[in-house]
Amino acid sequence: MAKAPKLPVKQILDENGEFVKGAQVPEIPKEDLISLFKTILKVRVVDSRMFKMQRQGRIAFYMASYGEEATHVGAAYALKPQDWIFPQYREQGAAFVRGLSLQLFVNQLFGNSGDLNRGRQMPMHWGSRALNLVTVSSPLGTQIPQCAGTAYGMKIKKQDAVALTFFGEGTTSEGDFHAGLNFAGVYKAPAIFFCRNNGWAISTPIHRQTASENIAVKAVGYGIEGVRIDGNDLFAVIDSVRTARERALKGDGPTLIEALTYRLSSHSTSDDPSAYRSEDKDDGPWKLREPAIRLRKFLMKENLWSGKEEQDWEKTCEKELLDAIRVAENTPRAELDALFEDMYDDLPWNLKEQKNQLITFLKNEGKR
Amino acid sequence: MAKAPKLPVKQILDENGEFVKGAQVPEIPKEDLISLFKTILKVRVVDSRMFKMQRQGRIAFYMASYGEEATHVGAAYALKPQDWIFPQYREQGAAFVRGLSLQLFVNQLFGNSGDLNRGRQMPMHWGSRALNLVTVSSPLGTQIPQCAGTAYGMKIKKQDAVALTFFGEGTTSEGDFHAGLNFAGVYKAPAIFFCRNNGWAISTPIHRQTASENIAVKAVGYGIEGVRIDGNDLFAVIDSVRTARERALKGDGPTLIEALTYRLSSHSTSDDPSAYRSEDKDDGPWKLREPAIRLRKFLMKENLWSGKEEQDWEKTCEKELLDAIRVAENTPRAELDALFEDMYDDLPWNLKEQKNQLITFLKNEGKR
Amino acid sequence: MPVMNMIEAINNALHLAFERDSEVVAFGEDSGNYGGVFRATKGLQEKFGSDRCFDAPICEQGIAGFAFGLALYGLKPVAEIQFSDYMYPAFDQIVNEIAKSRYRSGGQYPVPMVIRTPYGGGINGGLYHSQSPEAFYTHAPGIKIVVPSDPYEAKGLLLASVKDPNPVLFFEPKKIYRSAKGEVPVDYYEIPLSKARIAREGTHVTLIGWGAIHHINMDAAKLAEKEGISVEVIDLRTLIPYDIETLDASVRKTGRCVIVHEAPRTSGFGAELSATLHERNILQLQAPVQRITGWDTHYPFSFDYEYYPNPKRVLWAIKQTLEF
Amino acid sequence: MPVMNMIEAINNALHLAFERDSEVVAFGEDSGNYGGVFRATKGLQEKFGSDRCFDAPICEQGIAGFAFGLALYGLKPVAEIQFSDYMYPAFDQIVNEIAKSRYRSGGQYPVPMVIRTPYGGGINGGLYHSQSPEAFYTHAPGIKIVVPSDPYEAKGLLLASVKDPNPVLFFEPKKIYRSAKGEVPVDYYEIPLSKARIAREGTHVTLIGWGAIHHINMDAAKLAEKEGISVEVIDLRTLIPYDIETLDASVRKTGRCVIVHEAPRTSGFGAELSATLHERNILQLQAPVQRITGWDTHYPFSFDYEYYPNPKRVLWAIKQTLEF
Ligand SMILES: Cc1ncc(C[n+]2csc(CCOP(=O)(O)OP(=O)(O)O)c2C)c(N)n1
Ligand SMILES: Cc1ncc(C[n+]2csc(CCOP(=O)(O)OP(=O)(O)O)c2C)c(N)n1
Ligand SMILES: [Mg+2]
Ligand SMILES: [Mg+2]
Repeated sequence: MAKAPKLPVKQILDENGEFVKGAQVPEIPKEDLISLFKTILKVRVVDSRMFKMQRQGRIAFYMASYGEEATHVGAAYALKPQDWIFPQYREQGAAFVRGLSLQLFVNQLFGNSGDLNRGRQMPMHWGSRALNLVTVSSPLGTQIPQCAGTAYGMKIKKQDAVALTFFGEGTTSEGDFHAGLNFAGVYKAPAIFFCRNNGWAISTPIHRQTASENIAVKAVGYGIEGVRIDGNDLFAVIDSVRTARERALKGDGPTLIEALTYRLSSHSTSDDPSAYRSEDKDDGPWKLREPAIRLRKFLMKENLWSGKEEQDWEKTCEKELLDAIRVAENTPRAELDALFEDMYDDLPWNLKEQKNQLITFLKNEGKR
Repeated sequence: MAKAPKLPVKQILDENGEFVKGAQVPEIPKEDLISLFKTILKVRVVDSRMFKMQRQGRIAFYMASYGEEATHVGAAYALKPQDWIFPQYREQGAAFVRGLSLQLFVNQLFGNSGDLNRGRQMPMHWGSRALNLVTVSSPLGTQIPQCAGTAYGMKIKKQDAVALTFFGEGTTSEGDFHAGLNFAGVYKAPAIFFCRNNGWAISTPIHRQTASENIAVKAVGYGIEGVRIDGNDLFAVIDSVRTARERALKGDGPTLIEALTYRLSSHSTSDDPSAYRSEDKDDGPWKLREPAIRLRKFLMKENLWSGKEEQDWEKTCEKELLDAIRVAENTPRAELDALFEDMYDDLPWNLKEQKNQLITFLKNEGKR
Repeated sequence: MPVMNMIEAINNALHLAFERDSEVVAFGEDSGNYGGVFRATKGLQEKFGSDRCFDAPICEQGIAGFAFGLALYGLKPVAEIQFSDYMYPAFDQIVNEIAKSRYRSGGQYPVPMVIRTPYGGGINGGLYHSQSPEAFYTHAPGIKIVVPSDPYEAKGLLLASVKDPNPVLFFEPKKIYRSAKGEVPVDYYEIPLSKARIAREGTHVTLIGWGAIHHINMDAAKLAEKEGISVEVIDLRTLIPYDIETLDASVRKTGRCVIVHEAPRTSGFGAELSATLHERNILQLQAPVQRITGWDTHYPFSFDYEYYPNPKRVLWAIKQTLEF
Repeated sequence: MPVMNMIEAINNALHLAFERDSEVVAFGEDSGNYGGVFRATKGLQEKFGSDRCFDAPICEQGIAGFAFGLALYGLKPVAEIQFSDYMYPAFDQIVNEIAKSRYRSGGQYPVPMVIRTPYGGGINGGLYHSQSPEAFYTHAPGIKIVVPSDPYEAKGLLLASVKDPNPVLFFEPKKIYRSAKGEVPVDYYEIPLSKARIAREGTHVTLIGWGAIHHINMDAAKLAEKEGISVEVIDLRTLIPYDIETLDASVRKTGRCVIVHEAPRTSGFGAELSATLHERNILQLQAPVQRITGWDTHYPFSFDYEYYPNPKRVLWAIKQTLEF
């Protein structure tokens, strides 16, 4: 009988902001802890503002990560700059930790000429080559075998680097999940598969996604390490990614991390969760468990943080954000060239002809 | 730490033809045992003759199943006629158990007008709607989610039936494997996933296919039952499929069966195993473990079989086969209609035009 | 007759199909409890139970393969792929399996089934929520391809697709899911597949399109009329097998033809139509068949206006054709 | 100069690519220890180690995705898909990811890589070992598509593909893997992509093909010559982006054109070429461009002769074109 191995959920900082008895607390400098907490708050400021912006029709779309911030903020922090990150989409905190400026982030939402993607993608498709932050792509799961490939590249080039990919629990159903973990397992690629198990994939709860006892046990099928952690505990997240990174670099192969968390926000601005779940029954308990509460408690107890500081910081973020939005709204959209370029390294004849055709048409219409 | 659960390899009849101590021996009427052994021998006669036929250029291609016969013969026997079988390709014994005549089997190899597929597929793509034997399709793994779908259909139609699919261990790497087992797990479909782990996928040994400890543990990732059996032990095969069938019909969901066996033959007539494995070191031990040896010993000890009977039976098979070949070789190939029909339920205009074009051309060429 | 939008008409069609035939089942990502992200399957689970309308794991290759298995066993699956941009993981199941099962088995194992999927641009969806990938599938004989252009059409064509003994890909123009409204009978009716519709008669030029583009074409025809140009507008409806008779007749009548689609130009379905119409009617054609299409780029978020064919671009091509 | 068959030339090209650039890696099902089922990667693992040439699990979507990741990180993967019939599971990675990465990232993340795959019929391979699926990929802008027709071409085009800064699908005509033989320099050389080759000059009609079909076309041209017809035979070599100049010039010269491919007719790449050539050259064309293609069926095992375009069928089309 193929019983799933029991995998305890690792927690270091509990819901009350206390360290769990006997837990090995990872070393994190105090100023880093403060800065990580600030990043979590910053994500919230950005998320709630941008959600409103979408409602006002000023951006086309948005996806908040309310309740899940510790996963991406913590995981990105545990990595080194030479490590690559393959995001899904709901990991804006990782981008901020990596150093993506608010301006670039907001430019992407507007798809203006300051957008690194040259205005080509929907909002929430950030990325930066300079930061080893792979540009978000909508098709679910495609980044998983890609991450395995990059990790293998690091290995054969003997780099001191790993590749980490984020994905939701819903995405583990894709064939590409299977492909990526299996390849990484066979080649012992230094990859980290970080699953944000936030309970829902749009309207679909995890028990209709898979009959597996949990996500981490899926590691067994690939001969790789699998761990479960409290994804709302920043310490556990950092600890798990650090451990996975060390294993990977020692040549012990990839790790699948299942971070238990909850999507307190709607799936996206197009979604209405009230149609499929109950705010009281489903979301309720998780509101008490979200990652900022316990971290705030902890920092306050340690005298590293105060309500005043929080207000100030939120204001700072809000201001920086509003500035970025103002700049973005005043930045023209990308030049028409951006429509045709980057299909190849140069412009083949058909695109040259088509571009001319479009320009002629627009001129005729007085649009240019 | 996600340790794979230990899964013992179930054996009932050991290599010496003795029952393993303490093993629960499944009930199999003596005449059935004889008949199953005869089917195994028949598969061998057919395989070796057809292999030669290919070498003589009389058929285009062939795939033998030498050493693996107990898996498909046993699994098919353990099913009921209303159960569906989705083969991979190396399970000709299942076709014979189901009742596919040698004539139909050979007609398929020739692709003549007596072929149920109307001459459209390469050799080894048998199947029969009347026998609930789904026609073989070359793309690996595609049949796995299909089998899950059929099984779910049986469930919602409240039929007393299950669907079983065969596949090799190499095929477990495909995304479709993941898809099929996950869907079946979620819907508790009465499906049986029967993996012939014969050690090799063409030239690729299993340890380069997956880092998983074994195939059966992959069940854990789908919340379904997983078992390992000695695939060269007909009793263990029958027992495992019967148990899986009962579970499925009770509503306990699908089972992944890993049958450990070995491909003693080449992958196909196009393959040359000496380029990637050693006959002595790799194949050698398995030659002693192949399924007929122990079954013969057992039957002889029980006085159910003799060397004389074996010679006679092989002669009978050989004769029946040669007759079938003669008939097949004298059966004309399918009519030209077969080229254009069955694309749809009827012939759309483009196919009508194309058919006319071809007929006109052939007439001009004096070919018609 | 009630007025419905396209989603309502599709939903209504599904309800009728479920009522008439207990072997019809519907599933897809978020299709069950939620009724689909566009709510096309709304109410089915409530009314017919979760055996017949249910959520699928996020796995398009699984959805297609599972539907195949259901169809083999005699059920009639109507699977949903949430966006046609996400149908490619199912490409193998569609092209190698669904399209080929009847043929490869000598007719023993047909797989009558429907895959519904929203497609198309004009909605600020960028690369992955705007694609119009129908042409890929037109090169896979063995499946039928249907694209409705309004609520009435959607209902009748979907019901015919569900009844059809062949696998059908049903591409729904999500751009007009809510904006296209019209009177739709509440009762069951079918619109036969493989019959194009002459939506507007004309004499100077034939304008061919499908789905949301059909409306662009109708608008272009109106613009053209103001300039004294009489445009015959054809809604192709079924791409495979398409209605060659209606196309041939129209092109022979007008002597000129413009084909419009959203997908990139190269190897879009316009190519096949253009090649075939040239081959069959070159002596009647007074100008080469023109194509107005998406550009040979991906769908750029910020250039929706410049990418998506618009009535003026179509008019421009019509004039070029007339001035040739 | 040594005589090589096509597999040898490809193998030779890979050895040279591996020698010149240590970031080139090759992998695929059975590619490592065995050197591939057609032996195209023979000797690479022995010579360059199993880091650089290795076996992949049986998972085409994984192979394509893994190659993408390698390419992002600066390696130069040359992945093999064992048969092009089995490339569809990778369709999403190819069409949605590989083709789109450069564009969607604003040029930040190009993925230069090669996917090699044997394609085509004429070998009694039936539905799943005979397909010629190139046209599907021609509708996915962002990738290049190359099809060599003989050993010399294969080596030069493959080396150019490996050097190219864009993703390239390299379709190898397995029908002539061993039968096409010719002199091939042992040294490194490239044949530029997107340049067609006029393999035979002629004045009456232009005949366009690629891969194994090119030889059918050459044979047809010889048959035609006997009947006094002068055929210009073009080996297209690169399908995307193709060499429009050479095609236009030839068609304008001859005024007639026949396109030949193995794939089914509907939406095959012949459709795009035909449509484009009509659009651009209708006044110079004295007959409609004809297509000789596989039929709109799957590849039928027992009807290889009737399915695969043969020189006489091509000649027949040439004559029809001339008699038009
Ligand atoms: C291949 C593919 N199929 C479907 C979708 C549509 N889709 C977008 S997000 C989503 C749910 C993803 O759930 P999960 O992986 O759990 O991530 P979460 O949104 O919960 O963070 C779906 C179905 C898609 N983007 N890509
Ligand atoms: C999708 C797909 N990829 C590749 C192949 C080529 N191929 C045919 S058989 C085979 C090996 C299969 O190995 P396994 O599943 O272990 O079955 P076995 O042959 O050992 O019985 C491969 C790679 C295929 N038929 N389909
Ligand atoms: Mg989720
Ligand atoms: Mg095997």
